[in-house]
Amino acid sequence: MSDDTLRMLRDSAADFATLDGARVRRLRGTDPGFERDRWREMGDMGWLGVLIPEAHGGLGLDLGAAVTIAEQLGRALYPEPYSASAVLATLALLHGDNAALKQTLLPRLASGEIVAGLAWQGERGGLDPDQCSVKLRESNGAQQLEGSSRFVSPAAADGYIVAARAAQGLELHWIARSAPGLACEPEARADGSASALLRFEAVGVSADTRVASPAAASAALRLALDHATLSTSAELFGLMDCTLEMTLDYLRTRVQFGKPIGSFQALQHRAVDMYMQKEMTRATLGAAVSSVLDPACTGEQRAVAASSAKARASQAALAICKEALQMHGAIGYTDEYDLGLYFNRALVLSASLGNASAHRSRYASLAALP
Amino acid sequence: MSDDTLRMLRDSAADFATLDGARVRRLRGTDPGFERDRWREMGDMGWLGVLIPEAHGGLGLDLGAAVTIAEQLGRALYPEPYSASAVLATLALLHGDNAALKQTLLPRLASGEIVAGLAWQGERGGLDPDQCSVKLRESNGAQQLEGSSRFVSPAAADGYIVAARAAQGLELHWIARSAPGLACEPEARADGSASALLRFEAVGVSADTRVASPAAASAALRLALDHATLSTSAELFGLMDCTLEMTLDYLRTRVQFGKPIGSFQALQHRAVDMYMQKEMTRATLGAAVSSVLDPACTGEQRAVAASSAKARASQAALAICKEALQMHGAIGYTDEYDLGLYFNRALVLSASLGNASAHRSRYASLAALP
Amino acid sequence: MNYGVPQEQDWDTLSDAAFRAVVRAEVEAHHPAELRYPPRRLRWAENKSWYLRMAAKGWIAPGWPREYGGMGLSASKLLIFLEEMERWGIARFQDHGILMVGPILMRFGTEAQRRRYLPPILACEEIWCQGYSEPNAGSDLANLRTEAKLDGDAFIINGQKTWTTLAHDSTHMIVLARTDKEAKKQSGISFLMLDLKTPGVTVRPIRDLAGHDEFCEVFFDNVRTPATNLVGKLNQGWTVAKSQLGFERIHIGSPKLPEYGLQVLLSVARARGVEHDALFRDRLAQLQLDVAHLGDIYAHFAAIVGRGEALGPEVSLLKIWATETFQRIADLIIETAGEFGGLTGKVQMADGRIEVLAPFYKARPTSIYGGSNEIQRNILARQVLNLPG
Amino acid sequence: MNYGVPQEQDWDTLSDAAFRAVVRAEVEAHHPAELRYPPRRLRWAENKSWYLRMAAKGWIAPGWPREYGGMGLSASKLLIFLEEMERWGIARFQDHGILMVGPILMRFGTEAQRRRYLPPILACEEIWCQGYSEPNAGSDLANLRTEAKLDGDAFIINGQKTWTTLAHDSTHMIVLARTDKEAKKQSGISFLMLDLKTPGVTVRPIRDLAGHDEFCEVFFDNVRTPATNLVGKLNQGWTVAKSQLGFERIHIGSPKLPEYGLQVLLSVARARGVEHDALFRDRLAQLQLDVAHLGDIYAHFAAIVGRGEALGPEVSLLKIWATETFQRIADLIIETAGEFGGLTGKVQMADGRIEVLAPFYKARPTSIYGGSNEIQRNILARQVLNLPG
Repeated sequence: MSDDTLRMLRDSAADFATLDGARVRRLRGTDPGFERDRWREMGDMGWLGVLIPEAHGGLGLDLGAAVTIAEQLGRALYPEPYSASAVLATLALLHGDNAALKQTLLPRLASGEIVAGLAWQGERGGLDPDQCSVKLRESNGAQQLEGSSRFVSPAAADGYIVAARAAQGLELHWIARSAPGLACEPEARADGSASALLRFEAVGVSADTRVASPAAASAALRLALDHATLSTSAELFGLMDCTLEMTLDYLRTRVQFGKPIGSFQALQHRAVDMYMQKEMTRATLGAAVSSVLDPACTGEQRAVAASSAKARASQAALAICKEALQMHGAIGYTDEYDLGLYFNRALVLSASLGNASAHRSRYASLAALP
Repeated sequence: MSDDTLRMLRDSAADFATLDGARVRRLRGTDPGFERDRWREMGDMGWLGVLIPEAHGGLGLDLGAAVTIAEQLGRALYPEPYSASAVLATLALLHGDNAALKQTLLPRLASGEIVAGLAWQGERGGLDPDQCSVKLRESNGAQQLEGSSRFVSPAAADGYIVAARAAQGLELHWIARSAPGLACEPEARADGSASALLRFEAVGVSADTRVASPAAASAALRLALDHATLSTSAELFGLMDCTLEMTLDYLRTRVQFGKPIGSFQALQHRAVDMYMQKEMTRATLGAAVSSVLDPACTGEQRAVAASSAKARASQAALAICKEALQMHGAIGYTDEYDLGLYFNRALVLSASLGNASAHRSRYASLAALP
Repeated sequence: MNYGVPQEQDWDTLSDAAFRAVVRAEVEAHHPAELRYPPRRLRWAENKSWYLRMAAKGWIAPGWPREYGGMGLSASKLLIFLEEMERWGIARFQDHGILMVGPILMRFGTEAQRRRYLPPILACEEIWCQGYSEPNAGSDLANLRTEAKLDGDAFIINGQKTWTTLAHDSTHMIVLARTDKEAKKQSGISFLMLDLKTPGVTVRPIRDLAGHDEFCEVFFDNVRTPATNLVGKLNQGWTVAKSQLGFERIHIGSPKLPEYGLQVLLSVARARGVEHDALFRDRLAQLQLDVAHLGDIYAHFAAIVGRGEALGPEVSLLKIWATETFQRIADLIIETAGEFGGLTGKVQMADGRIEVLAPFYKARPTSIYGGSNEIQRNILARQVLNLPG
Repeated sequence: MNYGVPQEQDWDTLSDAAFRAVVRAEVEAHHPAELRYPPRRLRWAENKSWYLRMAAKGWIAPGWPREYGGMGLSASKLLIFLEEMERWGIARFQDHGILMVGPILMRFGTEAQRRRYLPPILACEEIWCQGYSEPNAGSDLANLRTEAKLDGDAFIINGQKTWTTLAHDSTHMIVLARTDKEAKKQSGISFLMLDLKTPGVTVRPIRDLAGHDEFCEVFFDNVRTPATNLVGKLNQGWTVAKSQLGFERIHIGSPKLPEYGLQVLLSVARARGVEHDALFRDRLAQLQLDVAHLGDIYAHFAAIVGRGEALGPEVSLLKIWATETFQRIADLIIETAGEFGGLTGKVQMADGRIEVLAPFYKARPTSIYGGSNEIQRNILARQVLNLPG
């Protein structure tokens, strides 16, 4: 992918995706919590298909393109589930081994006709996909899913790719939202969006619904998760960059004791600490994406890169948002000021797909001792 | 003990013990690393006997008096081993059950004629006195000590009270420095003093040398350790108070960019953080001493109080000394400036009898969950 | 005269232990369990039953002298009273009338003002809020812009207050307003009492980022308040207001919120099954130490108040330590909660429901209101450490 | 002319990988093992054998152009060269001649100055130190007080420098001195070269609080240096000096010291038997991340240098992050060491000897020298974040 393509994508995403606080507030607590029209527009722009081969209606680009878009959407606080559907669910499908399903679903994902979620975590969360608590059972010759999965985003997808433990290992299945036996319990997130607790009772599956067989499922799932983790980190980067810029503007203009508060050295030095966290996030995210794009990158190296970036991004975003709030004082705590929107999104994204602590722990278990 | 007695003690200690940097520097790296004459003067002032009953030549006061003196000695960076000998070893002897040894040794400790150390830690340190690595063995009908003990302070004591594991439990024995089979290997500490690694090879003991039988040893040792931990915390408090005062003076007078550097808000706010750590240490040390002085205080409550105070004091002293160094810039890093003396003593005292981490861990194991 | 329920009991005749037992018995018997340790500030409709009961018993103003209708508690008994309330997790109501207006009128008010205003405060019929903060004068009262002009027998107030706690639950407000535009900084400000039903007053709740509306904006458009509602001298309002600031700082410095934070932290840790992990225990222990030491220094300052002495500027450290400790606890809650840290409201975790984010949200404004922690650090640097300006 | 060993090899003809192999082979074969990862700055007597060997090979000045006797490495090969040195734990010598004086003379010097001074630098016969800091002008060169007055064919220098690294190992010094007392701030300062054997120069090592003496004070009492030793224009010394400051900041920002700190940390943890404990691993992982991310951002700045572009003020963040990360590592070493954290020098721990306190002491001045971290934060606040002054 050329630098020009990347630049074009970034510019188009930046132009199209600007913060519309009224829209973000309006969509909070609604079902599905985002706009179908906007989603289709995103499809028209090609964003939803950046990771989908041209043969399936996508642009056939790579992670570099996906994080470029994710960063811009993070800036604009888009409630549309880009990382969840266009990266996480899409990649799980793409790296599965069901050509027919790819043929059917990928073009619809690329165009924005449908939204997909990935159900892989058990009721307690956690980073290990082998710990999923949905099981594949044989009952009277029919195969069925039993169990539950939590933190599924978006809550209101058209269908879910569900990780299930089968006798031979992990499988992935495509389950429509309307599938009999599937109950979807939305849980409110801090930013007004919802994730779902899905319960499966004798939900029928078959070779047709099988996105990935045990031969492919685990690898596809891990690849999709690492990529989505980096895409989420890019959203966090965009978000923290805007939060810092907004705070610097405030420091430059808000006057107390007859001087702009940004002239007070204690605040200046703390603003520098925010800036450093943001720049460290940028550097490590860039390095992680490069390392994942390297064809020689192993699955373990990819996991290290993803955990390294997400640990920093989650930590940095929360630190920056908290300081931004403190520096804004009372005004920042009100809902009508946009800062709170960034703050609440930071809470959601930093917890999603593993918080800083979880990724630090995964990093510790994978990285070599110095 | 009346407030007047305490005030008198504090004033006399404060008058007598002022920082003499030249003396502190001169004594570094020497054997024994402190002055016998000064030690006897401290005996004459009554300080070494505050915890010793009047019948044994002491003042018969309590921990409140001991920490008052320790704080002043901490301010003045006295290299004389007050907490090690006049608190730790003295209390182990006093709460042992050998009346004859008390009769012989306590008056000599009170007067400053002799200096004693307590050997209780194994070669790896740690806070559990039951883990001591000296053993009491029977060999041809004679009882002998075997093993080693480390971090014994002062290295050059006239004798050591040694914790040893016997068949019936812990015993404490008084071993003169010149005892056959005892080898004393000094190890240099950051402040120029030395602690000892003592090696015992068939060092003969008997009922006469037994400071405490298994019936009394463990309780005496634990009481002595908790008291010495608080006394060391008080030294740390005195030291950090002086370090902060010295730093504030520097901030008020040192001019950069045409202004005293203490007028820069970033430094002001950090100075406030130093001040808060210091005041928290004062408050928790005071509360810990009160709680230990309460006749209803159990051994476990005493341990919680001691760990709580030492964890705070060690942490606060290091934090304050590091910030003091940063604020002083180059000058503070030179040995001719007194700040380095405080800094190096803080390193030694914060590590001695358990550092912040060790006491936090003991606190966690003893304190109730909230 | 009688200002409220006649105070027949002389509490000083009870021992401290006996007094504590009386308070505890009352609390445990009658305080509604569902109101204990609320995750957010309660509205008047939610906790009025309890406080009306307290008012009817004559227990609503424990610190006021008996001649004014209070319980007339000594400093040590007052601490016991407050400790028992905190121990049981009883939330404050909108108690500025009790905590601020009453003491201020006793000290600076006229006898007519006391007769008019103290009885309805004691009866919880009139609820007071505090109008100090403004959009451009949060931590910096020198920038106060709300104006009051004397016009015949009334002051005409124009301007805006913000960050006003529970104004929508209040009937009255104490307003700091500029009455001399030439005077600098804190001089030229007057202390006025205002009935919020007066024409020209608009109260607008501010939805905060946690989705609550405990704070309000209050707008004044040619609002008339009788000249007799001036407390203290004209232009001397800062003297009146600051007489209660030390109390406010020691109140914000109480270990109550951090202790509530530790409770939530432990619930979350238990639900996640990590409460015995070495990593969690070490970090918990550090926070437990921070809270225990807060308790030690709080006791120190409370003892000063107990002796009837004035609090010095040192008390600012209490506010900083309490609020930042609470924030560190809230941070560890989020971190321990994992994916649950993104969910809002009461969350099903293991076999219980926990409001995971409540301490995190609640902790944020504590370092802003009551004089931001930056202001508190400035005060300590200048007034305690004597660092140059 | 030849300034040093003739540079016959054109390194650009080698692939990066081949070049790395050449350097690595040389280092692994010839660098004395006992000099790897020294816990303190080595003295010239200790590491001269290695550096004289490098000089004899013509490898002493990897970054200088070949026509001046350097290896003439491209930016990417220079990075490889430095990476291999760091990888093997090879300590710098007193290399201000190579790193600062050479590049400055190439850019600002006269041909006569280059002919006189470059050859002995390349031969390690003349060792240079840097005289910038003064007792009252550490981070603030506007306060520079050392004076130089032109008197016939020489400048007469009076004043004092301090914090001068290894002046007692040096034969020459670059001196910033005030030549115009009326001019403000950085103008009015000139850049002079000085032979330290000149009468009137006194070099006094400063014993530091770790007991080492790597820094010196240097006093000038009517010291004459030839007028031909002025580099650049009179009163334009700041322009000359600052041309190399970006390089200094990127050098201080290298991950080398934090990586050395992690090595010691892990040795201490192993000796204490806690290297696999969950608590230790979590704290280690945080520091590993801090160091890995330092590596990422260092690579970013190194790439800018590699492209031959100028470093902006952003590079200050590299210095802050590197030094404060190193300090956090040193803190954890002390904490992990327990009682061993009070012992100085090489300490017997388990079956090895570890200088436990060395990283702690070494980390302290890193946030002070080269422009204190406070100054770096001021630079970032003003020049990068555009916050008001």
